[in-house]
Amino acid sequence: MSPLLELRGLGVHYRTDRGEVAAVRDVDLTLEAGQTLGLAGESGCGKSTVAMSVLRLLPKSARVEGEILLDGEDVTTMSWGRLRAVRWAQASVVFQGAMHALNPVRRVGDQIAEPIRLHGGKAKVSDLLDQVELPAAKARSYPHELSGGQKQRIMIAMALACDPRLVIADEPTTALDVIVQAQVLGVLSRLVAEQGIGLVMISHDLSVLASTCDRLAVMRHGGIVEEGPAREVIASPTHPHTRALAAAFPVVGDPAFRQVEPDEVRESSPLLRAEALSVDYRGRGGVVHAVKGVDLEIGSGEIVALVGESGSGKTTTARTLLGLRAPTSGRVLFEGEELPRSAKGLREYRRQVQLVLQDPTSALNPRHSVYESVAEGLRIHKVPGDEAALVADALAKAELRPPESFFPVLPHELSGGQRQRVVIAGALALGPRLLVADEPVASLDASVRGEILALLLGLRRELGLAALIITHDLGLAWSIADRVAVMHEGVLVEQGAVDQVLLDPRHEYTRRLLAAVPSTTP
Amino acid sequence: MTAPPLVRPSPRRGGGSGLLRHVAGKVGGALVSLAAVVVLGFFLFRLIPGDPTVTMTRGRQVDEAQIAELRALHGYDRPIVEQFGKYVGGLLHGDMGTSLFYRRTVAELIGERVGPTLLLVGTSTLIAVTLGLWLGIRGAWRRDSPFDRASTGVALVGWAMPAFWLGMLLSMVTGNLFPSGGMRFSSTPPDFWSQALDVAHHMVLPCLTLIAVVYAQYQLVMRSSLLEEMNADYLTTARAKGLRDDQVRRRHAVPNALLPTVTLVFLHIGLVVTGAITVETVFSWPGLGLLTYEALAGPDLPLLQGTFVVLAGSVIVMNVLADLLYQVLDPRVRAS
Amino acid sequence: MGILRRLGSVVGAVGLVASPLAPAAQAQQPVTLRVAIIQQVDSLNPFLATYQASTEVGRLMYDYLTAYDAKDQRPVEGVAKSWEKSADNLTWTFTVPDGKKWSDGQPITAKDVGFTYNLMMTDKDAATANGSFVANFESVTVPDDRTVVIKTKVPQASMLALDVPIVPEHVWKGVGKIADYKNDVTPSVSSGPFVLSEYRANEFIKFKANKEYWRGAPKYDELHFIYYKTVDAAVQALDKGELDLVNRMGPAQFDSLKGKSGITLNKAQGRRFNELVLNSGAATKTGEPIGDGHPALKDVKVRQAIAKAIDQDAIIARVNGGYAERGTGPIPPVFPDYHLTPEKVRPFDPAAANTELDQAGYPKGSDGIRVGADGKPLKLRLVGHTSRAYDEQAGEYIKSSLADIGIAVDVQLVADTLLDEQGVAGKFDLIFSGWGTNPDPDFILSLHTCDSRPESPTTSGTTDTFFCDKTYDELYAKQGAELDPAKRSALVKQMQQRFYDEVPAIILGHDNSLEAYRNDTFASFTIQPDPGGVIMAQNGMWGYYGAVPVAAAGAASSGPSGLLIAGIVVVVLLVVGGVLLLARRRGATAGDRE
Amino acid sequence: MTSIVWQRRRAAVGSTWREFTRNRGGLAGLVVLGVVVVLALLAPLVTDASGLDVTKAAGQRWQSPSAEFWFGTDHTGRSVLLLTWWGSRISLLIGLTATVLSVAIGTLVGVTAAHFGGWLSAGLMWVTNFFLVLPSLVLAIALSTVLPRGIGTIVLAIGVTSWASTARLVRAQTLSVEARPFIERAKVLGGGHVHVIGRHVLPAVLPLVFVNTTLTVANAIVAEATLSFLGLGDPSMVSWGSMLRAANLHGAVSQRAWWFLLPPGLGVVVIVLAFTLVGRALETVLNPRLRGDR
Repeated sequence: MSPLLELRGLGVHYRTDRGEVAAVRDVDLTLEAGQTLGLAGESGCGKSTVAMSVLRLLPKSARVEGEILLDGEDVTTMSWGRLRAVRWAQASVVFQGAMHALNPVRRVGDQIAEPIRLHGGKAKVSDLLDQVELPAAKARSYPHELSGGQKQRIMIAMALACDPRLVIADEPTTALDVIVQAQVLGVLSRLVAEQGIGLVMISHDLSVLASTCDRLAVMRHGGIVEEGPAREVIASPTHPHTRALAAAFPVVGDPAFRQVEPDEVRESSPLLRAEALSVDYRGRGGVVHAVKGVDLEIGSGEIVALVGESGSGKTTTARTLLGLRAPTSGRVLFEGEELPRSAKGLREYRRQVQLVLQDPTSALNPRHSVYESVAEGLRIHKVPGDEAALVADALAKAELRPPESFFPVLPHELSGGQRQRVVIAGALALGPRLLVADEPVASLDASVRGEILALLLGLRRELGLAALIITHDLGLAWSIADRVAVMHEGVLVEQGAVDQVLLDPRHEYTRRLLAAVPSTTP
Repeated sequence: MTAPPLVRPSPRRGGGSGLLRHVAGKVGGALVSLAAVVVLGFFLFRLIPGDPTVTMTRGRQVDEAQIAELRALHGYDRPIVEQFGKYVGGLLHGDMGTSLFYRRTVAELIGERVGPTLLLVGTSTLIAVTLGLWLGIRGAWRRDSPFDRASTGVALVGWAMPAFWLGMLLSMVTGNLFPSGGMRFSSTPPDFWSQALDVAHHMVLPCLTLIAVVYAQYQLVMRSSLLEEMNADYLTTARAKGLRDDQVRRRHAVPNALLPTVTLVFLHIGLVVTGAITVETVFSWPGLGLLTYEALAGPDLPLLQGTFVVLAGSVIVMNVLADLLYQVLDPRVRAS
Repeated sequence: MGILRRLGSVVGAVGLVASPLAPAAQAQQPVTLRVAIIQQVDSLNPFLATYQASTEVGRLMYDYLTAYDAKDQRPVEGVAKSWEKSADNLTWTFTVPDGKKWSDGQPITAKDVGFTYNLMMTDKDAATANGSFVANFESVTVPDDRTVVIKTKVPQASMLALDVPIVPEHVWKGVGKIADYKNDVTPSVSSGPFVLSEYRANEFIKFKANKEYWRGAPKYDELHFIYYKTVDAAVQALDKGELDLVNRMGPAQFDSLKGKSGITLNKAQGRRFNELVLNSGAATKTGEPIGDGHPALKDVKVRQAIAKAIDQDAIIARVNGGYAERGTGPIPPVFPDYHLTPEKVRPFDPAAANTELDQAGYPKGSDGIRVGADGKPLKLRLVGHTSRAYDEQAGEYIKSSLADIGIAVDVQLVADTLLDEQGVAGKFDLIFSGWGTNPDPDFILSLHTCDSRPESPTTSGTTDTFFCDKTYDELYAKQGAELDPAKRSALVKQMQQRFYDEVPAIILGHDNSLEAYRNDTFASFTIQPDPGGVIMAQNGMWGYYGAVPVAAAGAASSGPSGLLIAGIVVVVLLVVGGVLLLARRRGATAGDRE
Repeated sequence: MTSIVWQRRRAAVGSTWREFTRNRGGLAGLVVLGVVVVLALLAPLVTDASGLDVTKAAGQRWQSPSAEFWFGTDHTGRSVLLLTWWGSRISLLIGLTATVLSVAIGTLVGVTAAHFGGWLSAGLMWVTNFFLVLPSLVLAIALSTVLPRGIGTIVLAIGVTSWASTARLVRAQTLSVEARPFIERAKVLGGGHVHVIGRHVLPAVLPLVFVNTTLTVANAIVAEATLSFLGLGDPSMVSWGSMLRAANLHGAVSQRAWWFLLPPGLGVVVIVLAFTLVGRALETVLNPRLRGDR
């Protein structure tokens, strides 16, 4: 009997203005029924292209070579009619970002029922919703009325509508919070086990794959660099890329991932203090209490991680600490003095406290060269001295060497990691004492995360720079923070030294958070 | 964000906090706008220099007393605030003053012209919308195909044409096929069908002119709106489900792209009405547009003021209707 | 465009096929005269109607006390058949003959006349339009059903030219407030040749022949006035056979119809003139100067020089397209009794004008513009109507003509209301104006008397020239009291000569009335005066009343019948087109695609 | 450092130009515009303006095209070719000036409304929406009726009534730029309003404004033609709109004088189309979202 899915020498090329570009090269993969295959890799490695090629959903500019055998039948040579019949009935897809993959103006029930009607299935929408643990009444909802996790479940229910033998899940949990992610992964695993479906799971997050997949293939630059049973690949990676990937997902509690030397944690004088900080938004339908009575302290030279799910108020807290928005009540003290309100005073304050944003791509004006971006702060503050020398110095501190060669470069010509260094250099140019870093590595590929974190630690070591790192990732906190503060619905539920909070959580929410983290160590 | 091709559908609003409140807000806003139109209508037409009573009595021997009497009669001797109050009070009772030229009330004149304009604008809008949407959908779905290029080209040319010029050309080219103007022949039998046919016959050229100039808007908007949806992920989902191309288009792409376009149709009725000013002038169609043109000749300020308030006001009302329609049509806005 | 053109050609093809069928479908249509109406009708109420079109329509429904003869415009029988005046010229007795009937069958009596005049004398609203005719009346009495006696305060020369429609007392006594009465009830109660049968504001006014008319019913069944917003639209309609009669044509439109089969042109002497007013010193009745006219224009020598420098013939040839007669005095050649032929015609002679100005003390400055004694250069403003093409073009001529004699002209075209404003206030140097004239010269002559000037700086007078000349005023008083036609004619001509010499205004030309009708539907019309007269805008209703339809021409017009078929064709095409589109759409979507 | 900046800008302009030239419609539009503008500028040098004077009209009235008068003559015997040629100057002048006014107001209002929130923004947005909804031609008609006739009035009437869409566009673009993290970064670096608007917002908004400008010119030229046709133009100036008005008033249709009707109308169509094509091409180049499908 032929395997459920077999890719033989799959190659995909895109026709572009600059000629053909290979997106996928020579990929061989096999999946048996009831099995789960993980496909890992960084963005742009071609993993999604592989997924889309299975149902021939690639754009017209793509050229496919090799064979894609679905139950022994080659998809690339099917007639359109046959292909349409195969789509969804034999193989279905759970798309990345259910937010956009659902039609916003049709009820989700109709959307689930659509393939059933089309392919003449017998499934009932309510049963399908039941399978993904959603009440039947949700069928009458529109996508925007559902939460991210619910939408992803709708996608799963839809994928199961025609009893397919193969399901391809493309980043099914990206953009979901850890706890929801754990639930969705649970649903998927259960269904695979119950119904004997073959599942191809695609993710950039090795820990997600490790917890759900039997086999794992790691892709890079369009090709597969390593393939094997999931545990083996993660436990003893042979390819350096796999190793880098594995290292980028720190395991909480594993000392190997802790980059902070114990002796680095020292008592220090408080630099920035928030006292009973509350921030209200005036939103639609009334006032939203985003931050409720937060007390937080950052010592000089200290790295504090502020951890929480999206919407927990951590970003608002950071903005308030930076003086970008005024607190509703409470106060912020910098070196014992309350933040100034005047524009001039705030400008002075900002020489001391700088921000590093999540996405370096959008944090740099695409029209400004590296030089202009780094010199921007110097110009605003009219910092005396040789501008070019100051810029070069800042770039060097951010480990962009030789600095002069980066001067005329535009952001889009840089890699993600380099961009983040430029952002950091721009902050460093002003000689700040505290960096507020909002998810500094979340949008970076796994392989460069470590470098940026190491840079932050190095800056602390060399310049005594304190940092407040905002993240949803407990592993990240574990790896570089001295202290952790956990935020939930605008309240700081727990804070303390890293080992204490993450290894011996007191608050129930922290425990829940920790439990949901997928782990590469099974 | 992107520049509009010609016009851009209004941005979608996030989930509101209750339809009722939104409706109330919109209607309230529109009332304020209407008030602004009324204020504008009053003070704008006070800008013109000179004394209206002198104009009225040109060529007649009148003495000071008669002038004073006239001024008092028309209220020109009162303080401007009081005149404004009177004007607003009159408006609320449907009194928009008296035309200098026709010597009839403005309300009456406008009243008898509304029907023909509605007929002309309504018919041409209906046809233009149908045509524009259809062409726009087809063009976008087969982007850059010969059909798309040709139809977009034709639409742009239509859009570039001054309506009145096209009208004159059409009436020159068609020769004796269609009447030279007006809405009906005086000698047509009074029964309904004869009259209807007669009016239809008279309406062909003005209608064609308006359609040719207006449909491009709808086509281009529909096209760009659909193009924007073309790369949407849910269309990939729909294709993956095994839907045929036309099913994907009909069931998924078009309903999404249609929403902003439908809103636009309503917003543009205001533009069509102003387009009607020149077209009605060229074809002597006895509607509001022609009335406006006639009022320009004097100028007949009370009449001009009346048509200004009515045209601008009706467009504001249309705008609110469009917005409310959007509430009903788009589930994202409609739901809580 | 492509679609439109295709559609057009298809419709065209079908239309051609359809046309021959037309007459057959059109058997029992009433014989109708269809007349274009360009000007607005402000009211059908004869007491309120002041626009020319309205009075013309009024004449169809209501006879006046007397009428003007079609041939030579002398007073003839109207409601009254005969009349006599007292020796002191203050009492007039009119006799209304037996047998005339209103269209509802009621007899027309002297009481109707008395009712009408008395209403105008007592009700201010009723005097709106024609109040001036009765302003001088002492009393109007009706001793019996056949006799009306009118006593005037002072002798009135226009007693046989009372342009007042006589209305039926039995209808109007119940009207109530005259100012609010529209008089659009159909059928109307008429004494004239037609009865109002349908009125649609801005579309058309329909009349039926009055079978009871005392001169005998018109020779056809219906008369329709159809609104056209522009003369051009009307001319097209005439060309297409949608209309039978058009007037007020421009020279270009008139020329465009030359040689067209089925169309007869009528170039008639008109009663309108265009003039260029020179601000010879605007002032009020009391002589208080108003406005800001150029002081040099007070000098009659300057005015005469200007008049000499303007080539009236060129303006007539170019701007009027040749369809005008050279002006002298205000009274047009169509009224030969009063029209002035100057003893010495002022020549077009820029050289002489230059010399005269040099002698009069207006030397040329360094920039070629003459300067007055006060050091003020002769830079004049010329105000014209934006709405009138004549002003625009003639303005250009005057500008370049005066440049030749060292006078700079700034042509300012403004909205009508603004022009009126400036004209009334004397805020102009040169301004375009114009009047229509009546058979009786009194009114047009009165315009230039001192008394026509405004009461005060803020009111308006009837004058447009602000002319105030003792000699002229004396002559005016004399002609008003002179009841001998020949003597009066001489006086009137003297007045005009004075006007001509003093140049308060230059009468640029008397426009021809340009008319056209379809000779395949109507064979002939009565013109007034005959020869050289007009069909429409007469002093009477002869043109409409005397129209003779072509025998059996009843359905010659292809318009309405062609329209039926063309209309059907259009509807069918739309339906077919829609079906085709749907079908194609199906075809298109049946195709398969990724 | 400035040399680097300039070099880069030149390179950016160069690449934009290369992209633009790939759009055939846009290129054609640009060529047509160039030709028309050059012709319009050359008019006083090549032709004799005295031919516009009715008193010196060379031809007979309503002459159809001939060797002497290529486009025939009008109702006064003037050459239609000459009129059209000179008319292009007024039409272009008014179109461009009104656009400058309109775009200036629109950009100012749009940036202000987006950048400074609060009541100012709410107020400006209300005014913008009001003008957006108000049928601009109706307002322009009213304005040109009450103001003295002249080029200034027409420019004012068109400019003052047509800025709202630019304002809304600029506001949207400003909002979207200001939502980008680099603005926040600039603020954290200590940048004030002037810095943020001058260094980040305007450079990002201006290309869009530029695109919008070409489309606004197209609208303004049609608006001028319409207002002149309705008799609200400057009567002493020959523009395409006033020619069409004359054609309508003096019976070009009934005369079948197609030679008097076609040139000014085609002039409007060609210019408007050229501006629209250029605008659309620029939009494709400057706006990556509409750039060819991936």
